[in-house]
Amino acid sequence: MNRVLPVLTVIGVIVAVWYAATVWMNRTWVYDQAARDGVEVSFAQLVPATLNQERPVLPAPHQVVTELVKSTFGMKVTSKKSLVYHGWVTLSATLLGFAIGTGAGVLLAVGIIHNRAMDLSVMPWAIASQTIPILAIAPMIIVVLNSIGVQGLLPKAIISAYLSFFPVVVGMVKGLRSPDAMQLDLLRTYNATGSETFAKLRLPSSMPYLFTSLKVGIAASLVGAIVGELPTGAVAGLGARLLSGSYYGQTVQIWAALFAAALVAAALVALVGVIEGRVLRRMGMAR
Amino acid sequence: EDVTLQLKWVTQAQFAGYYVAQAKGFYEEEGLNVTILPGGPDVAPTQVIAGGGADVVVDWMPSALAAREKGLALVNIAQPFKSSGMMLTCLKESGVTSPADFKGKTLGVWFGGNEYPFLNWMNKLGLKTDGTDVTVLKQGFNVDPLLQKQAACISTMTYNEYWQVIDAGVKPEDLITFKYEDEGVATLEDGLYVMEDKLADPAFAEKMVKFVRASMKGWKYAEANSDEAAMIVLENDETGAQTETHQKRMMGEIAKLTAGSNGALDEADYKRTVAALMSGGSDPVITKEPEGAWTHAITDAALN
Amino acid sequence: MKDTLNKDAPVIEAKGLNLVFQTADGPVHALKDVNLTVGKGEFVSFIGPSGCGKTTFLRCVAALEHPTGGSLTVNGMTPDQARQARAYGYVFQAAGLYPWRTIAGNIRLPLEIMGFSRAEQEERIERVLELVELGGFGKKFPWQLSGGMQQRASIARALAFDADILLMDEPFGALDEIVRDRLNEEVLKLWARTEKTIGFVTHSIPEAVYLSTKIVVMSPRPGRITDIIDSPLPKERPLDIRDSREFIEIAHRVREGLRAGHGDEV
Amino acid sequence: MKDTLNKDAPVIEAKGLNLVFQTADGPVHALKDVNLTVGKGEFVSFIGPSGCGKTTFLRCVAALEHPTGGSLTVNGMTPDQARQARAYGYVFQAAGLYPWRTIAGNIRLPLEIMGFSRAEQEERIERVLELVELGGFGKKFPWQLSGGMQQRASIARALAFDADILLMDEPFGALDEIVRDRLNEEVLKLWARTEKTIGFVTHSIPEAVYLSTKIVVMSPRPGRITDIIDSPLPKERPLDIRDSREFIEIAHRVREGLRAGHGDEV
Amino acid sequence: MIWVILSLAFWAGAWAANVRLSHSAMVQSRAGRLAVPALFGVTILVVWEGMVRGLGVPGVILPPPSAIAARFGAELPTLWADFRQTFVKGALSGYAIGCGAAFLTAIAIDRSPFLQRGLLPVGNFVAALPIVGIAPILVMWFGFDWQSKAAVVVVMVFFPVLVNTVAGLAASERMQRDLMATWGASYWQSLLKLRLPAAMPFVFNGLKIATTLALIGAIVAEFFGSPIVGMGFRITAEVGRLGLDMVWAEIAVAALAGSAFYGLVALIERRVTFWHPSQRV
Ligand SMILES: Nc1ncnc2c1ncn2[C@@H]1O[C@H](COP(=O)(O)OP(=O)(O)OP(=O)(O)O)[C@@H](O)[C@H]1O
Ligand SMILES: Nc1ncnc2c1ncn2[C@@H]1O[C@H](COP(=O)(O)OP(=O)(O)OP(=O)(O)O)[C@@H](O)[C@H]1O
Ligand SMILES: Cc1ncc(C[n+]2csc(CCO)c2C)c(N)n1
Ligand SMILES: [Mg+2]
Ligand SMILES: [Mg+2]
Repeated sequence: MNRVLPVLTVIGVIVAVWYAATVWMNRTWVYDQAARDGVEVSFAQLVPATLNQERPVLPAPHQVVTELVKSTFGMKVTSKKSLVYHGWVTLSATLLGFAIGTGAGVLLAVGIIHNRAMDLSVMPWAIASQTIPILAIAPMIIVVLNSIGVQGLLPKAIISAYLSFFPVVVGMVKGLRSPDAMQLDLLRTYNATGSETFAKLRLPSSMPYLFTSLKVGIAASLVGAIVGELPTGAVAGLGARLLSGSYYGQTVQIWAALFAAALVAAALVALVGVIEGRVLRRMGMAR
Repeated sequence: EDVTLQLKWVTQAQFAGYYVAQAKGFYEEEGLNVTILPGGPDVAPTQVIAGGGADVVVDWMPSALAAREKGLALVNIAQPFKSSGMMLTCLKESGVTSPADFKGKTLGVWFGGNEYPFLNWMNKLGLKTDGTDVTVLKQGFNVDPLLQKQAACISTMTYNEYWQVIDAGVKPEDLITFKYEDEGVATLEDGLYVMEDKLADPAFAEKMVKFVRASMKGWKYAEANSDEAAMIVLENDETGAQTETHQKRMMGEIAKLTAGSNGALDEADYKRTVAALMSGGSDPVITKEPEGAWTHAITDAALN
Repeated sequence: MKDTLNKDAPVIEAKGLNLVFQTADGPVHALKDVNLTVGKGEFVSFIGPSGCGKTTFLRCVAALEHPTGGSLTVNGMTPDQARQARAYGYVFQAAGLYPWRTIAGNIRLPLEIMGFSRAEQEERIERVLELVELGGFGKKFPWQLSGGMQQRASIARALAFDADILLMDEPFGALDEIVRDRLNEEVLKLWARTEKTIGFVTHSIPEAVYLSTKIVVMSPRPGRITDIIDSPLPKERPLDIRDSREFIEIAHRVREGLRAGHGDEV
Repeated sequence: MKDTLNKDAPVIEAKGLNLVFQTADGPVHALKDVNLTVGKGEFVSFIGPSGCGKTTFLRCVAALEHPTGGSLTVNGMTPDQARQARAYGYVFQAAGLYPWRTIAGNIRLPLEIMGFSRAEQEERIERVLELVELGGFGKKFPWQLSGGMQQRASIARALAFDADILLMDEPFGALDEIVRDRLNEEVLKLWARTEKTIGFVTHSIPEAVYLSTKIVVMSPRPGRITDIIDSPLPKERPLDIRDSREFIEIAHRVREGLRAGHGDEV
Repeated sequence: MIWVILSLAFWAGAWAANVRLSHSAMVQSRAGRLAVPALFGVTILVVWEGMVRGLGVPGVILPPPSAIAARFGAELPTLWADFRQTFVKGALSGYAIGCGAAFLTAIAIDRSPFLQRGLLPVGNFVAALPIVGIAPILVMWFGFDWQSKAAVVVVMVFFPVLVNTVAGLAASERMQRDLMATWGASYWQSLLKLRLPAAMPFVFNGLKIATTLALIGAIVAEFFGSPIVGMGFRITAEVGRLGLDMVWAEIAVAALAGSAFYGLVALIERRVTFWHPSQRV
């Protein structure tokens, strides 16, 4: 708990800077309006005018928090204005995508370490695949899947999986290769089979690496799910919320959705962290 | 019978006719089960219909004709929108008072198939859009470029973005607008398009007749009961981002655009649109007169 | 010469063995023309300066390295076949315990792989833990033990499954003299009791002399055998045998052999 | 005893030194009530079972650990002040060379930090590389050398800048007996020539006896000193002094001390 | 159908060839190591072409590689202009600023465990903000030209590099730090001579992740407003007019540029961290 104070301090500094920035960035609008009305504004009038605009360039922290609280707790969770509802839509795609991505990533990693041809050929292309702007091909993926009759949650989950498989592959390959020569030699003196070596040595020693990449992967999954929401007509989910907020110039709503997304990501990462702690402790690897 | 309709944009009063027809049971009366898919900035209706994701799409004619030339045989089966709602909205303080002042200014334009009318207009004005005469800005989803004064003018629809500028606190008298209709460069907007090969199937054509008939009934109802239509749209908005005032006002404006149409495409409007698109300077949208890009068969059957 | 120990065919037989590592900087001649015959139940120590190929030779025997020339048989088979017959217990230079397994779990590992029954696993773990004086530490994880205790655990692991041939690469390097003495006695007892064949690498001359029936002295670059000394010491060896004349003589001969090999290289 | 060596004030003086590590499993009493005085130019060996606190004591002297009780002065200063005065050369149990620097670069590192001139750096690197018999290996990277050579390089690094106090933690653990003997002689020569004060940890009783003017025997849990033996051996020590009666007697006393300390722990 | 069968046959053949190749002595050579992934890439293209033709997939959904290549060749000047706008101006400048700032920040907070404990969790939180949300905001703040794209890139690369650098600065071994202490080295001496070199493998880890993020960030930001040049602009514009071949040509440019950028950083990493065991295989 020696983290709380430093984190609070940093947050405090950020909030202070944020308020200052709010005044600074929203002031043009106030001056412009005043100029159009032909009046002068003093600094004392300026500050409150910048902190409570309906369409601010930068909303003040309290506006974001108010909106966040209002749209989270202030209404029924089934309401379309509830962030819980939208958060759930995104979360379900995230979790499915994460499961697919992790599964694919682990399988690919296993293939890579057991098959030299795969090792040499897949890695460069996996890297190249991550340099493709997902936002550009997401609509195509949706359309192609749609044309073969796949609709609903799955297309979003696939885009989400596309983003999360890469960190898992990289981490798992590293992890499965982490046993040193001596540990491998030991099993050879026992004449252990390939699958025994995998189950008893490679897999356990890859666990810390796996969890590290799962944390990266689940955050990436969330981004993927949000991106996947846009080309499906963006009807529901945090991505839809971001977009419609943007489309109707509702800055405060954008920021609230943004923070909701980050909070969900943080919660997911923390959850993976808890599982990591449990598993590693049971395996005796956490000290 | 199932019909899937892909909209061009997010759920809003722009598409009230279809939502009304569904809510009021007009589709049901025809024995249709209609699914309405909202669009958005990342959805190209032409692509969706090419992929088989929809039976019929709402699209603007320039983009539909461009797709036809690319080999995607789209056919206009109905045209509920008579006039164009597109315009350029400028801040007075930027010094623009007439199209002659565009030179040297930055103008915001929508891309993704909506840029053709603009390019055509600029061509007509003799302004190059490569930055020498006017600087073109690909505008995003909202009116920020105008509010942040990143552009002198931005594209707006009479029924939507214009009001967002107003809602943001800019007074109408601080703005000056140039409607495409008034400048004589209007092209046809929201029409209904289907795939040519599917239309050859009499059963499908029959289904479309029913669909168009019910949809037009919806449109006419919406025109007459503007506020009720807006509320129906609001109920169908899944994002929860729309507001009542905005939708009611939008419905009022939309009614003005659909007013002149009974659903059948006016051949004169079509010719005007095609002529405009073919004259697009060095980079015309379509290079040859399209053949069979529209039909009255459906509307004739539906409206009589 | 205790030829009586060679009850039948040789357990390890190397003839003109050569091993060259191909490295980025060019070839490294790790073993050159090595000839050695080890009979059943012999205790062979390998001694020689760092980098002379002791580990490499042991690894060849265990089929972890493949010679580039000459012949090597184990129990009349190729080393690979012998490995498949699970003939080896190997103790590496470092303990190499798996951190995610307890001490007992580490010892169980080879037993699982070789398909011992659950009950027998428990029984054997118990027994070897007692043998290396780690009774009661079975549930600890490796990092909860000192370096010396870890090394003993790794010896226990190699003893658990009763391989015919025990290969030990500097198993006592990390231990202090007292513990080392005690473990030396234990190994001798074990050897006397079970008639295992043992290959043992060490840097310590007294240790080599105290334990072995045969001492192989090696010299580096390229690694070759400079002397093979058959020990006349009896099979029962109390610790104070180290003060005997015979012992000191053998130690002297080993030291001379080492010194000679050191001529060219430090 | 050789009090003449204590020319003036003691170099290292520990009085009632205590050190308790706070760990997750509770406190570990690593050093208990340690009293020790080391005069200038003395060669002190520390010997004792694994985990008895030898390394910890050396680390306290070098101000790398801070005692939780008692007093410790170095040259009359606190260890921290002495460190700032660059009084120490420290050789760790493992070589600890920086992999991104060549051998020469590693030896140069402390010289750079202490601001030696370029020319002097070169000259010193040359000299210490010769001393540890690594002449010609200056341009190699650490991983291109065998373990023993790395260890020698790390000794060279500690010698390069002529600290008054040399602290060596099992510096010769990874070396074979011959090289070890040779380096023992070198260290003795160096010590005789320069009158450095040396603290030296080892597991080898002969090594401790051969090198030291003072042998500190420690016992574990909690680490304390059980015996301090002042060696009567002369400053000039040929290798065969190890066969002398005096030598064997001291070695015996050390062994007894160790055995006593081992009572409770293996 | 024949196309489908032929392409599947090619796949099987290429796979067999690759397995053979990767077990032969060829892989020891540089050319051999490049041949395997190259053959794999060619296989993907052939199967793609065969499937698109064989199954009659319309070009407005997924164009065949041959059409993409033709368009690529025909539109080189446009692609080049887009590349300069998005990659050189947007991504590279943002990458340089973001990585530089993160590196300096890491060194600045290195001395303060307090700041590290506070900043890293908050930093991880900020890094989790989805770019699709941040990009419109930054476009609003920094205008529609490349500056806003660079800003998006800065935000995206900053935290991965920061977190990795901070972890790297803690990565030196205790014994190595202790050595510095026994020599009485100053903070800056041990930073410069020990902790920075030891941190380099971690720093490069961050720099490599950042390369892929940079290009994606710059392209995505263009979706939310841009001048009428740039890879993201071209993609939106062409999707609307069903110029899918051009869209894929731009994607190909992105993948090529991204992989080359990654490769370049990996190459520099090899040079700088030649001593690290992972580079010594
Ligand atoms: N995999 C390898 N590739 C290249 N050279 C190797 C390899 N393994 C060992 N060598 C080299 O072969 C020689 C013999 O090494 P080996 O490990 O057998 O020595 P050793 O006698 O066990 O030494 P030590 O006493 O230090 O353990 C050394 O010069 C070493 O550098
Ligand atoms: N940083 C630390 N935290 C907790 N306990 C420690 C720490 N360092 C050492 N110890 C404990 O202090 C005791 C003394 O350790 P030390 O390293 O001084 O032993 P040593 O005599 O050098 O042993 P060896 O011969 O194995 O090197 C041990 O029980 C050890 O576990
Ligand atoms: C990114 C993007 N921005 C604007 C439009 C243009 N547009 C087409 S229909 C419609 C509805 C009007 O309210 C609008 C704005 C688009 N297609 N894509
Ligand atoms: Mg060895
Ligand atoms: Mg120690």
